[in-house]
Amino acid sequence: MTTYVLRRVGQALLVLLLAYTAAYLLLAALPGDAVMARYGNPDLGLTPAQIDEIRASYGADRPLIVRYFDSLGAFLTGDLGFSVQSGAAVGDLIAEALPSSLALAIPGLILAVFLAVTIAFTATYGKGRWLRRVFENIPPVMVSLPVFWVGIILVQIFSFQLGLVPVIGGTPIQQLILPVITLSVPIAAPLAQVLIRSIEEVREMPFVAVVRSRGASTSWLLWRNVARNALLPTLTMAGLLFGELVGGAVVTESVFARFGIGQLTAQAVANRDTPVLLAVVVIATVAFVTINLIVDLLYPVLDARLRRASGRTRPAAEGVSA
Amino acid sequence: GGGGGEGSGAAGDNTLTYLEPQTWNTLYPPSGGFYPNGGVINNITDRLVYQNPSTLEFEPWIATDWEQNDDATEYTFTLREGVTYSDGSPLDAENVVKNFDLFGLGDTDRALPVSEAINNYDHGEVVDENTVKFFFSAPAPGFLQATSTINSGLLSNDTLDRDSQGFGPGSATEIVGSGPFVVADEQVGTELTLEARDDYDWAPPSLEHQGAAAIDGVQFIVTAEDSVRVGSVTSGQADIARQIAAPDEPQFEAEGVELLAAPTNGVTNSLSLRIGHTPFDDIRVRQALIAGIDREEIVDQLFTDSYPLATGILASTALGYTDTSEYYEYDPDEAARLLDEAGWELGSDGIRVKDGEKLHVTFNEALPQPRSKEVVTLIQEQLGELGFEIELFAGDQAAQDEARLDADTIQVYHSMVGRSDYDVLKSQLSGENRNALLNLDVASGEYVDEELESLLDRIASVPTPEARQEASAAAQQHIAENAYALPLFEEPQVFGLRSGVQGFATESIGRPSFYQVTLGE
Amino acid sequence: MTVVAAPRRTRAFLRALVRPGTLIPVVILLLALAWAVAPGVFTSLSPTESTGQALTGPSAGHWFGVDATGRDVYSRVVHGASHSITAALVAVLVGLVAGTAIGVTAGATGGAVEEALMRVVDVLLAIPALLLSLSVVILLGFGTTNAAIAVGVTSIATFARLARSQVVSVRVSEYVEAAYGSGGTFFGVLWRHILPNSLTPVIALAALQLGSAILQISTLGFLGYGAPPPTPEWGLLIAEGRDYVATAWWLTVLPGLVVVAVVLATNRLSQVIRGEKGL
Amino acid sequence: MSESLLSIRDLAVAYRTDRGDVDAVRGVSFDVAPGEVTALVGESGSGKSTVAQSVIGLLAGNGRVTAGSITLDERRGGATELVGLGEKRWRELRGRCIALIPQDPGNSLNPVKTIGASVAEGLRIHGWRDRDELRAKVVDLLDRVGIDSPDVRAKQYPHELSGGMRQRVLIAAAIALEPELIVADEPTSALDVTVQRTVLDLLDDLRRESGTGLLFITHDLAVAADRARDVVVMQGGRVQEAGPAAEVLAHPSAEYTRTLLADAPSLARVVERPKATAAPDAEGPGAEAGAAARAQRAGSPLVEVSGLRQEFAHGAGRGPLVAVDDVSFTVARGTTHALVGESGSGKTTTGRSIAGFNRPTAGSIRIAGTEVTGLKGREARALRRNVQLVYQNPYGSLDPRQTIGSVLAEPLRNFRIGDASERADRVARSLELVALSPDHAARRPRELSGGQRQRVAIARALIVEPELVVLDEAVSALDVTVQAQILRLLARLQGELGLTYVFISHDLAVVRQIADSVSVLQRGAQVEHGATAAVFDHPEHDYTRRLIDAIPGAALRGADTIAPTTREGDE
Ligand SMILES: Nc1ncnc2c1ncn2[C@@H]1O[C@H](COP(=O)(O)OP(=O)(O)OP(=O)(O)O)[C@@H](O)[C@H]1O
Ligand SMILES: Nc1ncnc2c1ncn2[C@@H]1O[C@H](COP(=O)(O)OP(=O)(O)OP(=O)(O)O)[C@@H](O)[C@H]1O
Ligand SMILES: [Mg+2]
Ligand SMILES: [Mg+2]
Repeated sequence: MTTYVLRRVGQALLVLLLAYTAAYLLLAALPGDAVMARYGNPDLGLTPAQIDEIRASYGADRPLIVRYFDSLGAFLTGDLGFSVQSGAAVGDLIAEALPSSLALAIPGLILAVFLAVTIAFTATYGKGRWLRRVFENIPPVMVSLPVFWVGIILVQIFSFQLGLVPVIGGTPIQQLILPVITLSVPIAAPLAQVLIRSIEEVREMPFVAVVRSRGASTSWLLWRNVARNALLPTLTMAGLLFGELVGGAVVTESVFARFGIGQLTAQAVANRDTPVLLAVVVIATVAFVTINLIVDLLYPVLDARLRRASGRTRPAAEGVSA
Repeated sequence: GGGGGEGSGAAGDNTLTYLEPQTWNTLYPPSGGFYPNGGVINNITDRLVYQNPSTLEFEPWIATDWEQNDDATEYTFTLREGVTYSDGSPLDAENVVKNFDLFGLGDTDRALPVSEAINNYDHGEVVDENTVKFFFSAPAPGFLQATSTINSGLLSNDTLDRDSQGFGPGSATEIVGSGPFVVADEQVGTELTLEARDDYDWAPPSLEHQGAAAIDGVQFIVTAEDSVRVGSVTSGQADIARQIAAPDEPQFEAEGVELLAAPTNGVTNSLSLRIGHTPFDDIRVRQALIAGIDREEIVDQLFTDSYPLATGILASTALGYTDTSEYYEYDPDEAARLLDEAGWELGSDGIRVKDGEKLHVTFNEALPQPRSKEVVTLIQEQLGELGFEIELFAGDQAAQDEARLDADTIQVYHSMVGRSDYDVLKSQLSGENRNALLNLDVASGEYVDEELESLLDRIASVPTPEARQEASAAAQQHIAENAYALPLFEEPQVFGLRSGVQGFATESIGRPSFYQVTLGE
Repeated sequence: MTVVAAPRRTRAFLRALVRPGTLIPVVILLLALAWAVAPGVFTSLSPTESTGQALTGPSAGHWFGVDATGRDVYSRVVHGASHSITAALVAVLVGLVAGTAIGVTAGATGGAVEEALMRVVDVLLAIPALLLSLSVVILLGFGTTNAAIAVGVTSIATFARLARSQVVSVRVSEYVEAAYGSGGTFFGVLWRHILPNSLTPVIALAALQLGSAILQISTLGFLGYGAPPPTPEWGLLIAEGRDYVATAWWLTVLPGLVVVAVVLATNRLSQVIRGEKGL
Repeated sequence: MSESLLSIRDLAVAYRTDRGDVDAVRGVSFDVAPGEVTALVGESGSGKSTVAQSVIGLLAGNGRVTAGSITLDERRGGATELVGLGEKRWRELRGRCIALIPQDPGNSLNPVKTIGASVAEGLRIHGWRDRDELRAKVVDLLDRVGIDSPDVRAKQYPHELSGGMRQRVLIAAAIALEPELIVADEPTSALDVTVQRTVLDLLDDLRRESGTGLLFITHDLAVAADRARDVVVMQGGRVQEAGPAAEVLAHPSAEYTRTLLADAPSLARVVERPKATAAPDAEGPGAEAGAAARAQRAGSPLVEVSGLRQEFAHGAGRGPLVAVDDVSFTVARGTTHALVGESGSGKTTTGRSIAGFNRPTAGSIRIAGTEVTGLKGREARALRRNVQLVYQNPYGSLDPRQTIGSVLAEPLRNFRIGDASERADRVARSLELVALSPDHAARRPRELSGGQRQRVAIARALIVEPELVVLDEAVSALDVTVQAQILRLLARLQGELGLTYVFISHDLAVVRQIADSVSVLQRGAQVEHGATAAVFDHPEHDYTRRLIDAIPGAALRGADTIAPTTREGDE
């Protein structure tokens, strides 16, 4: 077990280094640099010569490889550097953005799971064919709506037309309501799809019929037998949905004017702000590998079959999402 | 939040909520040209001189009096007494010199650029406690105006010691000015809270309101989505929103909301042709392009009355304006004739060709300008009929900035400049400044049209307003005759306001001033 | 057992086809394809020229209303089909080809190669997709195809994972071993047995991705990284129409409904391919 | 059958399918008496499970009872008509009055629940709440079905138990509420002989103790003969014959019953081996001599296995698992050598090593004088022309996407044998060889029955004209009739082509009929080997004896009432 965890941690570190390097190279290849993005704005009226001087003062004219190892070294010592765009310490920016993103993401995720479970259960075990049909089609409709569109429409209807929740200047809780709903849509949809599929798979399994032969009712079956089995592929999916969460946050935060990792990322891309982006990549990678590690370690807890061969087998649910 | 709306949450009742589409990126005053920066700087700093936005006349502010020598190489200011920064330090002669030494010369080591508004600055001197004198290496007739702009917002000594990063997001509360508001709180990227300074007592004497600001504070909220900004004001959740798109203006005809279109008094929203590059090295093609664009249709289709059709490269309210509208008549037949004459022949696919080259022209997208993409789209359609193949260079701001200086990438440059001084024309077109026409070939260091450059130089070097007026008119005439640029419309800054908001005004190029605002229901 | 196989399967397929649950999606997709192939048949109005008063609502002359520069939205949707569908296809193709190549190689070879490839896939998954696609768009330049490639790049990892897990499960199946037993070489077996048997879910995923690609391209448009005008690409129509949602809702809602219909249809198609329902 | 617990009259069940309604069961009538066993026998697809599912009200969603009645004489409510019963009432009956023992113990327990929880589930559904009481009851039940240290087992998960133990757990769960009727749908088909026997013994005991009636479904007549009072023989959804077991089996009136009897290897000799030297009954020296004679004819033995050892890595930290430990035997050309033993004893592993799919840890395997253990690349492929493996599972070893024709042509293509037309020729001939018609070539595996698929697999093995064929449980998954067909086919081919077989099976009745020599494996070790007749008649090892005793059908064989029917491979 320990060797397994150690190996996984080693893998995680490798992925981290690779992601860092890949991001570094990718960002270095982009046209326009952060100095240009900040000082090249014509409203500042700087000439190219002046901009070049500033660039030199940032050390941005040194060879790529030197800059790479410099920044890698700094990262390893925990120094995330400074944003070229704003000059703020990247660590501070992240420290400021992360809590607000989490405040959005965590309830978003919880709501998404709740929605997904409700939809999936109603679609598979709901009363009446008609109801099941309707619920079965909710996830595909949900995945076909662009997130920003959902957000804008929600704002228009619930805030501006009906005046139910303010977008600007409400209490922190009020300000969360619509963004959380918006963010949950793109996550709930694929989750519900996987859940529906795995419930359908599980209930075909012989043991379900055996439990029925003992006199179990539908809800008994669903809650005490099917649900837990269907959870495994959903969990795998949840690990992968992390990316969806980040993407959703970028859009949601920008529609609802919330500061967070998403906004930070979008702005940093626009400004070619490499130090910020590298930090975002590192954070995302750490989160990704951690989530997946946790998911991997959770499998054996949920399914005793996986206890011995932990990590080698993994319920396949990859790529079912949209 | 808004005095009336249901959104008046955390902020006190007398605090104004202001929605800004973009986030500020530095509070270093010379970088105040970027609109979101300027919006903050204008409210936390004072200037030596006040430029009356409606008359564009100069009035006392921190300087009670000033004079300049005949060739505009020396300026002397007498300072008001008793002015203090919000950290308690005095705004004295020494401090003013320190301010302008930094703004006029910049400091590359700290990555702090020189102010665009200040030309030929040499040094400043403390004459006595209340008098300062500035020296210039060459005539600097625009300097007086420069001292009135947000680019010359006065800062405390400690603040002036900061480096580029120290002016950036995350440091806003440490930027100390003497203005009516103080930055009280900052949430990087989204919110900035200004608080009124109780002991503020040095507003420009010509203002009606004096003493501390009438409201308790201002909350800046960055709201990128147009529809959210508009909806927030119309539903009463916010008090003021900047940048109301033309199609949204009708929503402000309703009760309880109003519009304010503030003029920017500078170079109009216009297209600058890259005169050193094919096909625009041929005047006939330039003329054809100008004659082939129906400006009225564009303004009718896309804009409202807040956006007057331009009658020259400068706005009609700008200093030095002359009317050159006769050069911008829409005449597609003439355009076609000119193109034929220039040897661009219609190809089978409807696109003109000369020497095997297609008449392919790329426009930039002016991201900060209203509906630039749609403007270019309509032009694409109009010029398409004449046989132009128009492409829009899509890209974010950084990509646009990079491409802007390359005539091979961008042949028509869509832009505007807000600055209420004769210098504005030079700012836009001179090879030393924005070089909008790429008149200066950066690689070779040579000018395509030396005459234009010297005309522009004259504006910034002749000392008297009358002489500058004349120089500016000459340059405008030259630009119009040579078909260097096509002005489209006079670009305003359009604000949407809840009607309870009284006394909202902008400085001379449209940055908001909250000093005199009062909030009612 | 005397019925010849082929006709029976064809008949089953036809039966599945005429079921409303399959028929409607198929009709929608065919219509979208027809728009893409021959837009002129469905609309006589130009998608790039002003044909009406800007920002007027749906009417008999302009089914989907008129946009901010006076163009007919319906015509733009019809003409946009080819852009959007091509873009979606390109996006899916990039993900499918690259992802499947990686996944199949990893799954079929195993060992160190697999380990290395899967770490690369992890990296692709770990870097936030949106950041990745934005970077790729900026790198390649703006435009429908490039946006499509950018979106495709982000799906490589998903395809690779799926393909690998499929190949791994097929690789250990008895018929694969039996194929080696009949003297098959590695590549022969890979080509003849492993690939055909592992790709069904991958193809189903590809169908699913078709819809999601349109959405992602639209998100790029929303963030300001869409194709330049006058491209009437669907995602862009939705993204650009959103600014007028309060005054001219049809600009974003009607193209939005078209996308919803097409995405739903591809989703449904994907289900049919997977053989879940219908077939 | 005076008082009957369950009484089925004229039952008809139909399934709604894409191709229209399928009548799976028509006019079925029989009874189950309390404390007695009624066996439902028949080939695959004859409708046995459909009847069972109707009895417990769990027909598949597309199935429905179209006619007839099922009456249960319930302890509390008296005679109850089960057809058309409401779902709520069904829930009361299921588990409490009627219990089910499913066919496949592997998949019939919730994999994420402990054994204890699964056993307790029925009790909890029917109102048991007290945790301590439940725990005590579960331990008691597990103990009753003969599970060692039941309190520990209760906390284990299904995958930690062997198949036999899982089936016991399912039985424990079924008897928890002391139902009047137990429906057991092929409860032992998935188990190997020795386990099968203990499970059946257990059921017998329970039935006798509690007076529970048992509806017992099997396709193995021998098992039915051993265990049931009454037998119902079904074919094609209809009852062919019914009555007391002894009578039906001794004097079958239906043709179909006779076929079933003739095809059961434990009851009759199904294979007449053309070149075997002696008559089936003439055992001992004769058979041995025959094998020896054949061996001599062929010269040196074709296969020589010596000191074979196979280890599998077992995860970090633990020692390797020894699957095969020091196995040695030789197989003469043209003879059949059987590997027998219970599940997990290393039969498959040995077979795969011979076929070149495993690299043995130690030992040597020589085929036709060539050492094959270390072969790689080109040589390994060359070996495949000579040695072929046929798998146990007829569903898994054919690529579902290939047509039968291309399945068969593939080895030819791989070995570059012949041109296109010649290959087509050989494909047709080999189909003929395994008695399939040429138009099968256009079909895909899913369009064939299990028996037909297994014949295709055999044809594929034979098409390259190998000398040695390793048959890994090649007939174990098939029902008796089909099994008999294939055994005959194999015998015929051996005669015609002079093939050598390594025949892996846990069914000793089959082995006895088909093999010349045999190795008995137990936990990887070879406990006994020699000529088949010698081993069977004079087993030296206890384990061998146990295996032989477990062969079902003793009752019938003892009665010695059936004339052995012998038939040629005329399927
Ligand atoms: N859900 C179903 N839908 C359609 N046909 C079915 C269904 N279940 C069973 N059948 C068909 O009904 C017939 C009887 O099936 P049943 O399962 O009762 O056979 P069985 O005797 O139990 O066979 P086996 O020994 O293989 O278990 C078969 O022809 C089968 O194909
Ligand atoms: N690839 C493998 N990796 C690890 N263990 C294996 C492997 N193959 C077989 N074993 C183990 O080796 C032992 C012998 O297995 P084998 O399949 O040879 O048994 P068998 O006699 O064929 O059993 P059955 O009758 O169930 O098919 C078993 O304990 C099995 O779990
Ligand atoms: Mg059955
Ligand atoms: Mg085996």
